[in-house]
Amino acid sequence: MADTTNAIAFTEEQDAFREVVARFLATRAPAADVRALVEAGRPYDADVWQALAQELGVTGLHLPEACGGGGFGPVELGIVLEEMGRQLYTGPYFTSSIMAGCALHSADADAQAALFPTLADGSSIAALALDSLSDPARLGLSITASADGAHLDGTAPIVPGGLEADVLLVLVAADYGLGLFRVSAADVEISPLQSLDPARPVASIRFANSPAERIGTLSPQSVQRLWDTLSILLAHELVGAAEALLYGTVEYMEQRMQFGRPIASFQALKHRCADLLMEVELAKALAREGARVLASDASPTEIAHMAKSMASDAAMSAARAGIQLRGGIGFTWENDTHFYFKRIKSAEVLFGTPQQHREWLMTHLEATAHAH
Amino acid sequence: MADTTNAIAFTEEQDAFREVVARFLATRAPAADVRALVEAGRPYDADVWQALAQELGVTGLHLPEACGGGGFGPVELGIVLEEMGRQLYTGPYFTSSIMAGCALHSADADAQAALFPTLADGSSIAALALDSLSDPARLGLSITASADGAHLDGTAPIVPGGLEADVLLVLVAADYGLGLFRVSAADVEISPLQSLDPARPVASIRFANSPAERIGTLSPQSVQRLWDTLSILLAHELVGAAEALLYGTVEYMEQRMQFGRPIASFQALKHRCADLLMEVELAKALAREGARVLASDASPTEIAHMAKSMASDAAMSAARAGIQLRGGIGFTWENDTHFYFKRIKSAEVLFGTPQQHREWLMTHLEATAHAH
Amino acid sequence: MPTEQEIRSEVSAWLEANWRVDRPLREWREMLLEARWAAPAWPEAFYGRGYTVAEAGIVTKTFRAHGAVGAASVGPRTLAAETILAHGSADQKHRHLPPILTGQFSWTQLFSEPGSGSDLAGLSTRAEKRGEDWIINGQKVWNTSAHHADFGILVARTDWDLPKHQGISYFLIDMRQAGVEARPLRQMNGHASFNEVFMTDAVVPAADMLGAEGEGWRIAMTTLSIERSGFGRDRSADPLATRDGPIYDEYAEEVRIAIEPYTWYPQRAGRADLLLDRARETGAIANPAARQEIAKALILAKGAALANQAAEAQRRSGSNEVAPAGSIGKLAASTIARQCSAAHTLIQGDAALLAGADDGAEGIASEVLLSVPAISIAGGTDEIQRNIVSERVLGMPKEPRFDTGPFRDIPRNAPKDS
Amino acid sequence: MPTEQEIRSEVSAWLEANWRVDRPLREWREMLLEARWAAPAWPEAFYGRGYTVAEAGIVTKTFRAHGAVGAASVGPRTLAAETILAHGSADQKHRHLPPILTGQFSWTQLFSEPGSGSDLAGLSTRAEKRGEDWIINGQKVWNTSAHHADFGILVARTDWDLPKHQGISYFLIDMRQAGVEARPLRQMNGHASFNEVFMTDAVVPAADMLGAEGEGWRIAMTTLSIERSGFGRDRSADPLATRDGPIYDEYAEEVRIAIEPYTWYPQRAGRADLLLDRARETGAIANPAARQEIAKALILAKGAALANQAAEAQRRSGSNEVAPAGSIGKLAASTIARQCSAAHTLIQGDAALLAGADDGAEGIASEVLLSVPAISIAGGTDEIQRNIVSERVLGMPKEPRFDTGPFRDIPRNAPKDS
Repeated sequence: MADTTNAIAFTEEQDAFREVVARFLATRAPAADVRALVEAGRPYDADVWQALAQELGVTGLHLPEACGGGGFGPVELGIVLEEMGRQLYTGPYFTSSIMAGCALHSADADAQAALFPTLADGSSIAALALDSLSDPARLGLSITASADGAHLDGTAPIVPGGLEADVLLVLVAADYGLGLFRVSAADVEISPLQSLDPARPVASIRFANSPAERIGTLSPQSVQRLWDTLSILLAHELVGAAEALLYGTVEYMEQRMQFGRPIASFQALKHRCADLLMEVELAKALAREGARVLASDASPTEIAHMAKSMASDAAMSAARAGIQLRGGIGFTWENDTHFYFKRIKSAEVLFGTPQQHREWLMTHLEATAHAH
Repeated sequence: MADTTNAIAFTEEQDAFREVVARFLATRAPAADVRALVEAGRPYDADVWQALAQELGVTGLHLPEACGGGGFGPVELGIVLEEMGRQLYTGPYFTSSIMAGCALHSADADAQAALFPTLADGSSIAALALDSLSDPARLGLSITASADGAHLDGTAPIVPGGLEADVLLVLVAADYGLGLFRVSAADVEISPLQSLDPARPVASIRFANSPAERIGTLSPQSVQRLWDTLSILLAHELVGAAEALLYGTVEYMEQRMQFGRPIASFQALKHRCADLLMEVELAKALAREGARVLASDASPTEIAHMAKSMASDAAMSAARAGIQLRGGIGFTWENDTHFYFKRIKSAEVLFGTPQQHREWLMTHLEATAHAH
Repeated sequence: MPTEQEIRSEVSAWLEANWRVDRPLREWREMLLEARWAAPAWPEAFYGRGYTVAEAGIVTKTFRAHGAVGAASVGPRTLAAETILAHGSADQKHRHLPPILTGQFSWTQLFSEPGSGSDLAGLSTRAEKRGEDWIINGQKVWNTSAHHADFGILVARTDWDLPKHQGISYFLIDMRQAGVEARPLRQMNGHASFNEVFMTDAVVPAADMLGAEGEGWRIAMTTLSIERSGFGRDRSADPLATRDGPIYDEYAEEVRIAIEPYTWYPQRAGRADLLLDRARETGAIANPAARQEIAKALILAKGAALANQAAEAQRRSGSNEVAPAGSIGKLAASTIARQCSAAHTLIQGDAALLAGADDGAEGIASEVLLSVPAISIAGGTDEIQRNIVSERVLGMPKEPRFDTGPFRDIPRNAPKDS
Repeated sequence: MPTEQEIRSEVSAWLEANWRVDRPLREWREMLLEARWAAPAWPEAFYGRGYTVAEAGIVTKTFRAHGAVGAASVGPRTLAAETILAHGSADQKHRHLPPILTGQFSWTQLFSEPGSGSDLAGLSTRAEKRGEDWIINGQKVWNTSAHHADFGILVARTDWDLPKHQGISYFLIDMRQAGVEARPLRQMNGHASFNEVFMTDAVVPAADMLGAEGEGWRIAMTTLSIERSGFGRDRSADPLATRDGPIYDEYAEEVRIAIEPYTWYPQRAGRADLLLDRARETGAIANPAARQEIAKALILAKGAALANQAAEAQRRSGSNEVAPAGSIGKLAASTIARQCSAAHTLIQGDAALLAGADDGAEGIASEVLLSVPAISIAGGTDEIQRNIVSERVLGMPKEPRFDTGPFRDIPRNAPKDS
């Protein structure tokens, strides 16, 4: 199992890994292909997914080596997600490998042994069916388990990646905590929803006496850690998207002539880009620190709130600038910018808005201050 | 008694009145004189004050004609305050004529007959000693009246204009509502405080068995109306200050050469000024609407919250821009800009911050929605 | 000068004698034209009565009171009509104005190009004289209703050696010809309100150059000032269009086609009007952070409305105080829309991940989120408005220009391959 | 090359033999100079040992471990010393460097002028040759510690017919002469951290021009890059200064004078560190709006600190990824300070009307409110930083220049009358 270093700089191996992932995505799943996939109604390219699993081994990057995973840590996951954010990857990586994969860390050993290998080799796609996407305190309240725990009833109204999944992980509130259940996608009613982010499909999932197996329990601490983890990793995706927008926009501005000069030479526009770079750099530093803290023994809660709120705000600034600085063309369907905008807008709410994370941060700081 | 029109445009008389006030202040009490007054430790020029009372008749502008006042309304008061804001008038107009004068509208007829004439002719200066400057719900809680109502105890910790006043009006919470008391400045302990805004001195006032006379009672509705009125009138002062800053800064930028061109020709700086003008114009429109609503039968609460929060935010933008766009010189004591900054910063909190007014606005909108 | 009463009586008498809901729309419009009620503010020599704007307003009001349909006026056709009236030859007016007023032909505006957006005068559509015709090659974009239009008002470059503003001419182009292709242009919000128009050896007879060669920029300024003043911008559904009767049905169809491109405009403005109700529905009204954002939006919207009223009042009263309007209002509209979008996001909560009818707000909230970016671009970007405000209202110096001299020497965008 | 251990042993041995707290400071510094411990990174020819930065660091650490005072180094004197070392003649180095190291003479920097702030090269202080002297006339501003200084590093214009950057020369000026007057410059926060310096027929001997005539801009760039790299920016009180003993008292006084101008710098940076505690004290911690503003400030501050660490780490590791630092950090610092000021206002509540000790926060909160505007100006305005970031980091094109050609023809500010 590879070392995840806690140093602020990436190791040479990590730099090289990023290079490989970046090159793969730029070649096999570039942002320029998103429009064609969306227009074709295909969420993603199955060959690319298989290659991600087999050639790059990133689908199980963070899963135990014993289960066919890579045994890597959050820093490497962060690298993958930054690059996927940059290319706006449309496949179920975030929903299956990350959301479901991280939830499975709270599953019992048998379930892990059964599910990790199929997630790692890309043969199975999972989804985490949460009934609240923006408030961990409301998780599991609208789904109930039968007395024997063998059936579920209720609804997860918005499930990212729900359409693509063959296996569902479900959180259900009970007196013992949050139960983690496994349900086959064949046993539930999955209804596609119109996704604001067409590059990340969502569905509603209804459980009606659906056969289920309870595979674990999440304590309040595990729920918080799961939420922190997902927030930090989503922040990486947002940072990657923001960087792609920023540098892509600057490139466009250097080409675009108006009034006899490239629009990149207009001071007001230059200054907007400079401010944006500052925002993005801070967001990147926070997200990456989040991954390092996840890899350490320290609590990731404080940095998770910081990283998600700043990454969301910075990425939204980048998305707005990306459209505005392109003028009319930035608002057209034929230009890629709006796909970034939609990813970022939808991620703004996922796992909590920047405002929620700031409020949670204050609550956390007060709680830890009183604990001392 | 002159008509206060409810039309959105000023009348010719009102335009002419503004002209007179503006010319008077620009000649007799210009912003350029503030530094000298502050350095001399003189809050204001007594001759100018007398002239405001006798020549212009603005000290009693809104007081009844029968009591030596002008019988004018909030629109004319707004005109005076915009112009005073523009020149950063340092005298006790806002604290005596406006704060105390408006509170006296809730006094009984005898007290009004006794106090209005001396306020109108400038011979007496009053101050409204509030024990909370930013939350009407906390008014009068730290001052108590003796059982017979003839003496007061307690503290008003920050009283704008408290040093200059010879008579104090005090709000005291009681079971019958908020009692309005008159106290002679000779009977209290007045301690000067360091004011953030050196052009508006403040003091703490301690009542220790101080002889007092109860001259009226404020219902919750009258308190709200008083607060709304003061908020709207302060918004006018802020708008005047913001306009003076904006146009003064643009003028400076047109003179100031760097890199062989006036800095007013740099696009990023031009755009900042354009955005600022937009903010200031909206703030001005809200403040002026506030004065018109005060002059009508409608409730001023909604517009008061809007006007104060927008005026405060716009003026703060103007103050920041005024310093920043002047560069180092804008941060020096010898330049006038900081006096505007300090007035605006201190007014940001007075009668509630923009955040408080926005929260109050929502509460008000919900209350009126449910009342329908 | 007729009095208000005289006008009202004359119109009423004529409508009582002639208005019938079972008349075909075209026949009715021909009668309007003949009776000079189609455009009473136009000169007597050209279909009008030389009425003042106020007098013409009385005619319109009287028509409305009778429930009578007037001349065709919705959409870009009015821009064309007013420009032709101002700059056209007698022949051009006689050929083009009647079919505009009767609604026989609809028009589109062919000004912006992919390579010249904010910098409209940087256009590079080419018009070359060949015999008695002008041959047009180039691409236009943001052309409202171009796929329905019979004619277009077009600016194209006739001289590449003159400075940019001087080499432009103005044409009236027949859209129904092989050399003109209009393609719908889909936007990020899913609507296709505009077209791209490709002109490949398209032909304009010399008789349809408006004004003289090289006068195109000056004439385009007329069109743009008409557009800015709000003429031809009636984007709300006319209540007449919902009445029962054959002529109303024909009229409703005409209006429907003309206003279709504008259906999402209320959403791009942010829908401040929905914030409170939606927040009550979703419960976000109890969220302090959402309350701040909602309040900010409401305050900006109220401030902008009041500032606009104040500017109007000042214009009317001729007060001395400068009334900065137009561009400031447009900047405010962008600010309001962005603030609304921020508030709607918080109000939506989880549902902000959803689009269309699934968003729990009949698709309106999600359309706000996806349409707001347009408001700070369309009709002149915020950046251009800030230039205008700082230079024309605040009197700050213009930036130095880099696009003087012969147009062919000015660095410009390569034409898009397509 | 000596090893770390060898250096440490040699220094320790020397200190054990020589360091005494009852020695007069000047005498001690002369000994340091003689023994070449005053500036071990300088070349052997000039008071040093040619040590690397790392080796010199070991010397400093060993001094600290012994509680021994080193050469004078706080304040602008180090800028002068390093610049003279880089560009001075042997004579200049021998005359000026020893009294800097011993602390005998202190220095100030005479660069900015009222008429040239962001545009430093637009300076118009005049230096004219008269016999063997240069006669200086003009005004400088933002001169730290000028009223205490014995000498100044000065840039002045020696040729008005050359382009602006080429007509500037660099001088070492004696501040203790009749033609030089330093006046404290009071700021809006009440502090007077800087001076204005008026030079009226002030004299600099030809031997004190640094470098050749016209090389002033190039040499000033050296000074500025030393300044930016943080040299001479040690603004924290030295722990040695608080120790007991005669030499420590002398040293404490030297440090006190040198760092006095910087006492309010923590406040101009916004004091993010105080937000939580102050909010708990005033109860604002329970106010949702204040919580949002406090959280924003904490997040920005943490993000900036981490981004700075990451940039440092990249510089050290020589990674390929571009590490945009300096100017981005400065922009972030301004943003953080403004955000802190907004949060402190909400935290203060009514007390935001008060200044000084009356503010309930020992004057710190109100000083934050009144000092924060400086951070986006001092040391290069935010606007200049944004130019730098967009051009040097993002590679965007520079704006065209309007200040080429002979300096006398460039439009510039009239000198301030005073």
